[in-house]
Amino acid sequence: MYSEKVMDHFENPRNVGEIENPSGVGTVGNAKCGDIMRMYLDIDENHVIKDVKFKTFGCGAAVATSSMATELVKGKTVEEALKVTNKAVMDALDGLPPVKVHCSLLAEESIHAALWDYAEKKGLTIEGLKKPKSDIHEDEEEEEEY
Amino acid sequence: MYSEKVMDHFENPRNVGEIENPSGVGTVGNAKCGDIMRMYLDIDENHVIKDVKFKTFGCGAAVATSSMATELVKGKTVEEALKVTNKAVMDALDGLPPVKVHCSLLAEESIHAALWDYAEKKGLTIEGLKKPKSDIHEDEEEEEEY
Amino acid sequence: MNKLIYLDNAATTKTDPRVVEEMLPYFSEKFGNPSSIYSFAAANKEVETKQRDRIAKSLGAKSNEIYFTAGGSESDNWALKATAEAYKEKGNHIITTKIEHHAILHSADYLEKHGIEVTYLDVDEYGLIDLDELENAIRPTTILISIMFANNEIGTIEPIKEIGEIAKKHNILFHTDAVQAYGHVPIHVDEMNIDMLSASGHKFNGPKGIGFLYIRKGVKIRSFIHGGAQERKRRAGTENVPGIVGMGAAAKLAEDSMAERAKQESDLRDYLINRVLKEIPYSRLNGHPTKRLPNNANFCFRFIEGEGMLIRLDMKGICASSGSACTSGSLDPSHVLLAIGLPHEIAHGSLRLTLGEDTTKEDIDYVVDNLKEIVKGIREMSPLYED
Amino acid sequence: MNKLIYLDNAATTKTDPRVVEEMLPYFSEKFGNPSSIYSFAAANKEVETKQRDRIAKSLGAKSNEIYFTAGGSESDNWALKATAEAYKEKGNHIITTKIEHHAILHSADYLEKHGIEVTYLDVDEYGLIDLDELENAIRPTTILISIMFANNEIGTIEPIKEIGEIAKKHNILFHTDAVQAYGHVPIHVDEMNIDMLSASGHKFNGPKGIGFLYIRKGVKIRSFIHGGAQERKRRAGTENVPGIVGMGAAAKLAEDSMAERAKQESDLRDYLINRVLKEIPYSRLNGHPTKRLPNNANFCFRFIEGEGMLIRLDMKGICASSGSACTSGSLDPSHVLLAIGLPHEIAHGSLRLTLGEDTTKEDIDYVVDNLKEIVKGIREMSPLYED
Ligand SMILES: Cc1ncc(COP(=O)(O)O)c(C=O)c1O
Ligand SMILES: Cc1ncc(COP(=O)(O)O)c(C=O)c1O
Ligand code: FES
Ligand code: FES
Repeated sequence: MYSEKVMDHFENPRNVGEIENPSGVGTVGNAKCGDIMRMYLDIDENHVIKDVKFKTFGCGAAVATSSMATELVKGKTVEEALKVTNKAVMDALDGLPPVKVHCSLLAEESIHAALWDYAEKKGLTIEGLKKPKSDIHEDEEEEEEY
Repeated sequence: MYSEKVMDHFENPRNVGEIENPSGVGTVGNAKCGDIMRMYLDIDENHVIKDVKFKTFGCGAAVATSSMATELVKGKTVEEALKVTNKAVMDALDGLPPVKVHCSLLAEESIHAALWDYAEKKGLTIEGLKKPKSDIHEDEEEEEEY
Repeated sequence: MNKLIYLDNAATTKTDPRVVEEMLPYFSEKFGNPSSIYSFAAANKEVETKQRDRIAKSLGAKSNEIYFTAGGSESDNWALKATAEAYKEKGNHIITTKIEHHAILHSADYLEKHGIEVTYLDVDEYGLIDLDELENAIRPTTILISIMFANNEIGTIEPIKEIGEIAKKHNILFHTDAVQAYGHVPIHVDEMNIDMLSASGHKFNGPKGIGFLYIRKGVKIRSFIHGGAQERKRRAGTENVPGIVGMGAAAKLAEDSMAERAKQESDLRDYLINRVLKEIPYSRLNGHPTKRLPNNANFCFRFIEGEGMLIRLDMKGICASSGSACTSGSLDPSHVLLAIGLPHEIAHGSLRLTLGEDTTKEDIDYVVDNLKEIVKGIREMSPLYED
Repeated sequence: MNKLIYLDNAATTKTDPRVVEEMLPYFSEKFGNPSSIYSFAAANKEVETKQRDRIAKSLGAKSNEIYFTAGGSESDNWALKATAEAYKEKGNHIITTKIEHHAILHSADYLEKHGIEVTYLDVDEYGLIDLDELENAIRPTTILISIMFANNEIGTIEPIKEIGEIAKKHNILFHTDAVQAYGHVPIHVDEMNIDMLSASGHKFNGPKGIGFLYIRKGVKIRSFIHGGAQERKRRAGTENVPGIVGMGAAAKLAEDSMAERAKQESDLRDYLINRVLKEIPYSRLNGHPTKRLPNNANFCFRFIEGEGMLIRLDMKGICASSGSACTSGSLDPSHVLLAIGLPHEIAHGSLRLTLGEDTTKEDIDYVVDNLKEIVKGIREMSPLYED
């Protein structure tokens, strides 16, 4: 059911771990599936993300999207990182099955949450960044479209 | 579904045909299945059935029971013939499937009808012989016993 | 008995050996449950999808509009009962015909006991419904028209496209029991405005115990068999993978050979019909002379009772039927033959011969030659017949 | 991937090659419709009866109490819905449990929407129902108790004989979903006072798409699938002869080898359980330690999410499951694990390993060795786990 890219990132996830004294940390979860993702960011004075690590309790897609998301934001500025949407993560993974779209939202939102934490700590306002919710899910209906 | 004896009598029915100027003729039918049986009897002065022929429009069991019935009554006295029940016919055929029991009733009743005709023509009363109905069927319910 | 001439393809068909070949690996090798996550089993999900595609293509449908069932009867029950349930807000009236298969008629009976009103359309002497009568039967509360594509006894093909147009015009769902037609005549669900369609694998050289219901996207019927999330949550039960593979393979074979097969079968059918009507006195053809399934011939012989004829044919190695297989054991004459206006005693003497791909002209000649003798023999025994 | 260790026999089993062997002639050679009158097909009726006898014998039932269906889900739907229908004069209350298969639970849901009241019994930490609670739940309007023989996830075997006694004492019908139990543990319908019992061919090395419902003589439920007169007029649809033959053959094989197989499987199961509990920290066994199916082991690992574990096992050629196959694709944790009192996040990390006849000690060692590594790896990635 998963693409080869997903399986690769699931099997060999990039950037697993923690950062000591991170510039920002964000944890989000999906109460429905019970999964949790945590992102650690190390951001330098030029607002460039120098390092990123993650820890995830979740399904294969959750692990793969976390891993891919870290790769996509690493080396980017905070403003650029903000533009890494769940859609971008999914595309980079050659797609996800419909029931797994919400997993990629966790990845997007955990990055946002970490950026928010960073902004708060620094007393910055990052344009376009909203306070993250801790429970992330799409407005998914029980799939009923016949 | 039929025994070998039934198949034999169906394949090679005994005594098919008509008797000219019979001593008695009886025709009965089953309105439900639409089948019809006719018996011709040739009875001598000693009340012995010298010859018997039948014609049947009906299922395999109807043909076989007619055939067997003719064999069973041939050479018998009228009184003896009266005792040839549908049960006797079935036994002689090694049994019939439950839905086919009514076919053997046609055989019994067509003999009775022919005997009644004989008795009427001769002005006799045969003990135990009742006026036959023309529509013969068991009191069969839609099989519902679970 | 050595000779075996199988002329009862409407009752069931031989599973094509190529179909069995395709099925075989799915019993003891690739036996995984398609709903499982590991690759060994998940591969079966793809195999299933491939069959869905094959079947969808043959109908001009989309793959996710095909739902696998255990056969034609389940598909028919599902279509009727679940529609009645799902559209009860809209109304409680269903229109069908007097000549449907019992899977429809007895489901309709059941629904009548549960507050549904059912109109059973009459048919003419050929078994065709009247389109005006159909349109007149429509009420504001009508939620479903269910009319069979082709009749299983007399082979008559109903005016499906025209029925579809009427259904569409009045915005009523149209289900067709195509168990006898699918794989034998061309069907296109869009061109014919069909919303639901039942089919059964074993009627087109696939395996028994598998069928499907086509449900057009947007039709809101729910499950008939509740449970697991199989078939997009609409039909529970571990998927019968070998059956699905077999039905898919058979659908493909049927589609590929349809035109050729129909030509060959209908030529032989007409040869059979002509010989019988010419050579056997007091015989008549039941069903429409041209609007009929390519492989179906159905006759009545006066003064003849069906069962005896069948047994004698069987003794000659000929497999044929009178009425439909699933009502044998019943004494009632066929409801279809009564509906086309035959009297009781004539309806009793019917014979259905349904040809297959393998049927030859020699087979037909053998059958007709024997049939002549048999009919003659039985008539000689009949108290109704005087010649 | 070369190695394949199949430990998901609760999802489905390999059709035994001897079973396939018995089925094969019924596809393309003896393909007749058993309801047909000619000898070619009528012989299949006898074959069917032989299978009915085999199955009846294995249950201590009578042959005409066995009704063939398309599988466990259909049997469950039939038992519940038709009982509610047939006994509505008597009452409208059904008792079942919280840990039933969805084929029961969703049928019960459906009935609740149609005026039936349903009591869902709780279970204890092992998944066992409480007999007093059952007895207290009985009302004058109770028409059916439906309690599964053995649970498909955690393997717990319910006190069936005792339940049967209670049902009998109160003159209430007792149905059991024995889909996981039939062919694996001894069942006797009279000794256990079972009135109806569901089973599914593919769970005991028979084919998919075939099952049966045992209905005790005297139980007056009618058809669920309406139509032809098959199965003593109680289940319409052309008989799936190869499926029936296959299920009969599998029933016979299962019965003959049951004692030996159960011993072998439960020894290996216990070896597996002991190694896992000893060698993997934060692991627990779900289900009852002894009152469980011989081939079932079910674990929870804290800080572990199930899907990831399954995928990693799959990469090692190990087929296992978490929850039941037919709910995969759903995000909800198992209703069974919640019912035995596990919190949401722990219920998520469950692993079901169900052994088969072919499973070896080497297989188990390979699985446990890999599982240790996998659990360790996933935990290292988990934000919940600190060691
Ligand atoms: C306990 C139980 N009941 C019912 C079923 C349904 O059986 P099937 O999927 O064969 O219809 C299953 C298995 O899926 C089961 O484990
Ligand atoms: C027109 C029609 N509908 C439905 C059915 C039922 O199909 P099945 O017996 O495969 O369930 C049949 C055949 O028996 C049929 O001919
Ligand atoms: S299922 Fe919850 S993150 Fe994938
Ligand atoms: S069925 Fe009527 S006489 Fe046999």
